[in-house]
Amino acid sequence: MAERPSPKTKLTLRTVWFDPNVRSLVFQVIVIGLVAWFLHDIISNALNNLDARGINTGFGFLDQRAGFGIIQSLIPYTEDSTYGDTFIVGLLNTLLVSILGIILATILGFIVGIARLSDNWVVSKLSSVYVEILRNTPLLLQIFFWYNAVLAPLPRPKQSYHIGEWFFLNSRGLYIPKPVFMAGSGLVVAAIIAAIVAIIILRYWAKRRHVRTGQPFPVFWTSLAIIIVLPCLGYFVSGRPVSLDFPHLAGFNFRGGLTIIPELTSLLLALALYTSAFIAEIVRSGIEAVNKGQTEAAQSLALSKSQTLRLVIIPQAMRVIIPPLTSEYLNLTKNSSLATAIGYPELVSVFMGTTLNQTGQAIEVIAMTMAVYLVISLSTSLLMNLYNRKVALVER
Amino acid sequence: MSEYQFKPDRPAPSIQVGFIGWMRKNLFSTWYNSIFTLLVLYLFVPPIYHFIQWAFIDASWIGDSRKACTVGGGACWVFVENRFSQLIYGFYPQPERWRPDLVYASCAFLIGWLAIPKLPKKVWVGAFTIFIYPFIAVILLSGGIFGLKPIETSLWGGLLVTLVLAVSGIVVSLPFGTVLALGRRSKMPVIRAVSTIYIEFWRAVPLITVLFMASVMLPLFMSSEVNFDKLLRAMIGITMFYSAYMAEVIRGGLQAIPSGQYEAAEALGLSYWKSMIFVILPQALKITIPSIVNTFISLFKDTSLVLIIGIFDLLAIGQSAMSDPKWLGFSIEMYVFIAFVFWLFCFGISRYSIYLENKLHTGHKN
Amino acid sequence: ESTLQNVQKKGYVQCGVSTGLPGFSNPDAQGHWQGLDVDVCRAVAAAVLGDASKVKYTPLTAKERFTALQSGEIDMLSRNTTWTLTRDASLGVNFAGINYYDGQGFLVSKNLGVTSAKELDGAAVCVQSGTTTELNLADYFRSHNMKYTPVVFDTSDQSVKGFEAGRCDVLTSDQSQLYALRIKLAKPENAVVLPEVISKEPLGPVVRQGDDAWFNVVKWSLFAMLDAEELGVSSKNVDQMLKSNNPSIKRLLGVDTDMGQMLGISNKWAYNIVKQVGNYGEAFKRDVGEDSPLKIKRGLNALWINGGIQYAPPVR
Amino acid sequence: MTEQSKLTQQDTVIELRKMNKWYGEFHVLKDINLNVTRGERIVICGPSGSGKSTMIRCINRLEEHQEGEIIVNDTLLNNDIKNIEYVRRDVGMCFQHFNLFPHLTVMQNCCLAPIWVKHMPQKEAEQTAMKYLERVKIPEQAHKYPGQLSGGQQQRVAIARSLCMNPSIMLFDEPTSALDPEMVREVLDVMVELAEEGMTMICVTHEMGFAKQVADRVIFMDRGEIIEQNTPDKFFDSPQSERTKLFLSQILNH
Amino acid sequence: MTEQSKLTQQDTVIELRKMNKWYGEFHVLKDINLNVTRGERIVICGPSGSGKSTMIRCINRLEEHQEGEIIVNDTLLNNDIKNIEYVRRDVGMCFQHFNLFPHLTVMQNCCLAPIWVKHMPQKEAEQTAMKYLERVKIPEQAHKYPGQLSGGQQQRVAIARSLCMNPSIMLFDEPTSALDPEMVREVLDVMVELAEEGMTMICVTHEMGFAKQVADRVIFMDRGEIIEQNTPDKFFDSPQSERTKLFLSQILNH
Ligand SMILES: Nc1ncnc2c1ncn2[C@@H]1O[C@H](COP(=O)(O)OP(=O)(O)OP(=O)(O)O)[C@@H](O)[C@H]1O
Ligand SMILES: Nc1ncnc2c1ncn2[C@@H]1O[C@H](COP(=O)(O)OP(=O)(O)OP(=O)(O)O)[C@@H](O)[C@H]1O
Ligand SMILES: [Mg+2]
Ligand SMILES: [Mg+2]
Repeated sequence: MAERPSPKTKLTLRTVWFDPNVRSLVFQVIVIGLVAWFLHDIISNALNNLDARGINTGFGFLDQRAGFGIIQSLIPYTEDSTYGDTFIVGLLNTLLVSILGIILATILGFIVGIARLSDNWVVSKLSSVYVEILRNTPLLLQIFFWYNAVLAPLPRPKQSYHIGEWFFLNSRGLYIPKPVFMAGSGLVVAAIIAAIVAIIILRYWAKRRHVRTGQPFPVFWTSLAIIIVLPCLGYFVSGRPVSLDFPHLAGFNFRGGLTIIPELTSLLLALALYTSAFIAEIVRSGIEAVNKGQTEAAQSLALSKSQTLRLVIIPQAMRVIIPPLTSEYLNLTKNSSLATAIGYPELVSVFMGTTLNQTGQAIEVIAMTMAVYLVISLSTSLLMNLYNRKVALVER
Repeated sequence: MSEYQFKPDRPAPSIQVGFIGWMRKNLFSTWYNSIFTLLVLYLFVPPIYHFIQWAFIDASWIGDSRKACTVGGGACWVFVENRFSQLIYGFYPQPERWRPDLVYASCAFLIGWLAIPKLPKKVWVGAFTIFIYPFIAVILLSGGIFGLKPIETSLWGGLLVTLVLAVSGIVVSLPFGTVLALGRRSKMPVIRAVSTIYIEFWRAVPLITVLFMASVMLPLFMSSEVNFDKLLRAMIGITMFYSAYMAEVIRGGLQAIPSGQYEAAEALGLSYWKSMIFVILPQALKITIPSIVNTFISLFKDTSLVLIIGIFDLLAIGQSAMSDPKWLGFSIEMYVFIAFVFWLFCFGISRYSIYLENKLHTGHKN
Repeated sequence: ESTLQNVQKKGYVQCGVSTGLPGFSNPDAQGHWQGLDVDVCRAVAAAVLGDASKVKYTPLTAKERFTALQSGEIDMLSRNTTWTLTRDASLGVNFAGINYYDGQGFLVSKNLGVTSAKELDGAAVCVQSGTTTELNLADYFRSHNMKYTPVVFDTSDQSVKGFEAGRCDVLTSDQSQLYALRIKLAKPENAVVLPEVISKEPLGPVVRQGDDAWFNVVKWSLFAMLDAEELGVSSKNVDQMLKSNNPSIKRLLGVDTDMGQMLGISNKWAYNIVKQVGNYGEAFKRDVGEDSPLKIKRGLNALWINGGIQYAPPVR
Repeated sequence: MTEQSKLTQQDTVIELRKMNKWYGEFHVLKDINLNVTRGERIVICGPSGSGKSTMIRCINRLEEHQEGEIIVNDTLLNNDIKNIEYVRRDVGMCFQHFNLFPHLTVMQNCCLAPIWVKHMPQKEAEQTAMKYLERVKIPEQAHKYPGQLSGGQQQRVAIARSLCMNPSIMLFDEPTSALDPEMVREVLDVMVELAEEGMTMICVTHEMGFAKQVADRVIFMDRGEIIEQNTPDKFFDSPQSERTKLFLSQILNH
Repeated sequence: MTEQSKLTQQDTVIELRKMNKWYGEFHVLKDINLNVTRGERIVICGPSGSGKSTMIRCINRLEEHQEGEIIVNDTLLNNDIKNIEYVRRDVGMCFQHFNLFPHLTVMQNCCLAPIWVKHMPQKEAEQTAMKYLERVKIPEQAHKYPGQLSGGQQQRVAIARSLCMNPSIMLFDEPTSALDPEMVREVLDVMVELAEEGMTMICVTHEMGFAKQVADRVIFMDRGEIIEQNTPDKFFDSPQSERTKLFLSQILNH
């Protein structure tokens, strides 16, 4: 029999009341009404209250001079910058600590997660102790702890720990030389980029070669050689165009160089360690979630333990790991807002803190802050959904 | 035709001969495992030894001022002891402390009842604990009726506030989260959209911005007559936030229920709500117990954030004690103690959930 | 509904204070709030409700304080808050007087060997976020062509801890606070307050704009304390003073005038304040002066008749 | 009861008239016509994906159909929830994977619907349940949980659970195909008994032995259509269409 | 190769000598003795839980045994990884649930082991894979993912995947019991063909038709012991023990 397109369902008046479609329509209309009423109530209340209390609204304040200093900024910032700039500074600092934290936490988390599955009793027990301690105490407490623990043993600037005249460590932070690029330094940068590209190509080629011929290739050592040799070559060929700005003690503190402030260090430590405990659990359960039959099938094909892990288990575990891993990344980003407790100048601390207080524009400032987190979070889940669709197992 | 005689079972040969065998198997099975073992021991034994030395052997335990701590060089637990009652009750007036005591005890009793598998009437006790007991506890703590002296919430503090926030958070966010989860799975687009937006919004923003909103901005959105207690507002903030998390957890559970269960319920003629209440939710909640407990642990830990909005929970009381000039320099002891209290609760709960999970697993697998 | 009616209806004053600053607002071991700022709250409660204890305190960090006031979370803010034009004009708040004349100063540790703020080029400075101090600091270093590193903390407790741990060389704050914070140090004698005062810091209670009745009540509660001191009325002699023949005292204590009614409160308002809270001098002495660990001198905060600048309009 | 329903004959309990169903754009069931009279026992077979399950699921409205009419016990199945409820009370269903409620004991599984749908007092519901558990020969398991039973026992509980609602029609969707071979027999035995007592039954199954033993009619479906229907003897001995022949050879020959 | 291994006879490819296995304290396999000669086809049957799977999994060391000896292709299975790897290369295995790698295409599934274990160049591995995919009659599915195939097709891919390693022995653990009845035939056909080509096979199955058709010997196990072994004719027609008879009646009689 030929296939026909599906017809529209018709609605008879008689059955309207007992029709579930009609019922659900009515219910939904009521819910829309309630939500609209609630929003309207809140907004009108807020407007009334703002009006009654003589609070100005609007985003004009973003162009005003901020007039306060910020300890760490990735863009040029002085007291003359605007409140709008403080927003950018805070945002960038949030992103900085989040990205560094994510990288650190991922590395640590994977190591600990795999260590938990180790045959070695000491290693696996020690990693579960690590996980259980870090997971079960509040992050805020850990931040305070690390801040104290990082600060306490460090000496005053005059008694800094140092490595030659290059690196200085004291209670004001870690001071390192800052590269200053002069004319001709383009070649060095190009050499670095070229080295990275070369390594990517090499890895790709080596894998192809292995698949094609079955012969392995020492990728790691070759890559190491490339990343060292190429930039050095560029550096000397172009006449050593990069100089370093060394930190030096002047008055109370060091000047010059790059400073890594202890707030950043301790926040990073706390965030990375705390999150790594969760990531470790995710990694472990991801690996354990792969059906035992898969290991058995691989073993019965005579694949070795490491091959089984690399070719069969990890690729499948990643599908399980990635979604919760992403939400841990988001958590880390959100948790960076706790920096306000130790004064690391990220978004909540600078913008929702000082700026809000100096301007009094609570609604605008909070709306902007929340919007930032919403955008980060929604765009991440969007990317995640794309990824999930890409790696989803093909089914019938 | 013969009847086959089965051989009797024999006990397994002991593969692991004593302690040596155990070490062979677990510590030194291969050469790289041996290196690992030694390396790990080398790296971690000294710090652990030093910690034990500091925390127990050299520590000072008795005394009433910092003089007791100048000897030894170990931890000064005297400081914690000195502040102990503040850590537990906050500023709750001395003569009325039997009230929080009673709440602690009754709470422990009820939770113990629910946690110990053998005791009967779990459903009723559970319903009482979730729906009635919180009100009794609140009345008992805040007073104002039945001749109880009213105690303002600003005087509550320490562990009391931590527990009040945590327990109220879980008790409210569980049912609220369930409704949201059902909403997000609803076939009605509006309900689904409203629930989804709600959930995604709260999950996207940091809790401290929520607490800030709740603590200083809420009155802006209310008509001026409405007035909430500050602690209550922190509770509302935490609950809103965690309901969204709870909803996602429960949604996961609902998704894990095979569609056959919905169909069987439908085929028996049960309506939507009846099949949810009697068939789907009991199963969904049961399989999500571990995740619910995890959410609860996060909530419990996150109560410490109320410090930032000036509510004196355990951590905040500890911090204020540290800045007492008479006891400066003992912050590590206080942090270790507070961390230990949090850890004890969280670890205990998570262990219990693992135990429960195993029990449910063997009890009826399907 | 005005705040005054609202307060009368609910029966207490919701007062925003600091999270803990000795001498100004600080909970004691039993959780009772004490200090000069707290006394203003209590005076208002005594004036409006006849009972100085009818106050609920909301501890606020510097960052939260204006939002809390704007949103109606608190009825008044009495939290060492500097009166500036911007705040008056753009935050929707009104300053109801000055209960402490202060100026910003620096606290350094002795062994740095610094004797003047002008030598602080390149220093790391601990400061509380969201304060005028933060802004004055920037201005000061800028105008003297010096560089500095701001180390910003949420609460004064934390900034003391940061200073103690060596996170910064200098702690800056209002001078009164510096003295208060200094006693929180393990070895107070090792730190000195530098002589420079880099700004004017008039501190006072704040109320929401556009609520004049309440504004007046708060303003006059503060003035009543000052006038009482000027007239020699104290908590100890206030009952005898009821019989005084001095018309100024009679007006103040509401013996046969209706000053209170004009404000919309009881005629016994000032009597209640002085009886329950004391006059300004008593409060000062008790909270920050010689009877307190801070031992701050009256200085600018002496009455105008004693060479200071505390000068209250007359109750007339 | 609706007007149309009066048109059905006295002892026709299920009637499908030119019924069509789509999943999205996929035409699963095409112009299905089927009449089932009271007490009739029908076996449906056919290759996987041919729409067997879908068809019997339409009969108690687990799936919605889009065209044509389904009349069960003189009740027209449409959007009217009253009608749907009425039909579901009167039609029991057993699934391939039993779908017992794992958190309830066998007894609670059986009593749930009588108590909450029929508002029967608990005592009475338990008595009924016990009666049917005896009938499927597992009264002693009443207080165990489904997880503690073997597959065969679970399927028998599922049958008992349906019977507790006192249905006049029973639908079975491959009730034995998820069972270990050793347990198939015990379930089939229960079904044969049920058939012999005169229950109206529609059963999707590949157990041809069962079909031969009890069916009044065997229906063969493919690609959403009923290709052939006949008495079991004729169906197995002289299948009419090539498709049927091929199918029979596949499932009988190993 | 070890000393003991020399003791086995020329054409014995698998030998189990008084092999015992425990799971914790549970004695699963008791004194199993078994000799399989080259080209022999053995079918193992027995009730659920009797240790059939466990036994054949011991043969390629997916499970460790605790007592007795297992010698495969003159190699003694012990803790020596070299021996284990040698045996596994030479023994292919098919599982009840196929255990294909879902993230790889059919072709990649087949090439994985040849490339990584035998270091075969990809070209060659693909040619081999294609050869075996043709043999199991699904060359056209080579670039699909396992999830896109029917159960029968998946099982055939699993067989091809094992064959790609060019094993001399094949183990099958209930290869058809997770399949829809219609698909059983296609898998059995492949296995019959394999048997006819002279592959040494041990097969756990309940397909008695298959046993009759190809087996040289049928082994009946219960409670961890081999109770009876015989040629299929004798095994089915005149079982020796009561236990066997009961079992046969259960699985044949419906
Ligand atoms: N929910 C659904 N959405 C879309 N297509 C579906 C859905 N359920 C079933 N189908 C499709 O409808 C067709 C008929 O399915 P049905 O389950 O009725 O087959 P069946 O004859 O019962 O097969 P089996 O013997 O495998 O149970 C199949 O092609 C199936 O893929
Ligand atoms: N990993 C394990 N740990 C403990 N016991 C096990 C394990 N695997 C199997 N068993 C037990 O060993 C016994 C034999 O199991 P096995 O899987 O070999 O049985 P089988 O004969 O293959 O049964 P089936 O026909 O169900 O596949 C069973 O009682 C089983 O419960
Ligand atoms: Mg079906
Ligand atoms: Mg098996």
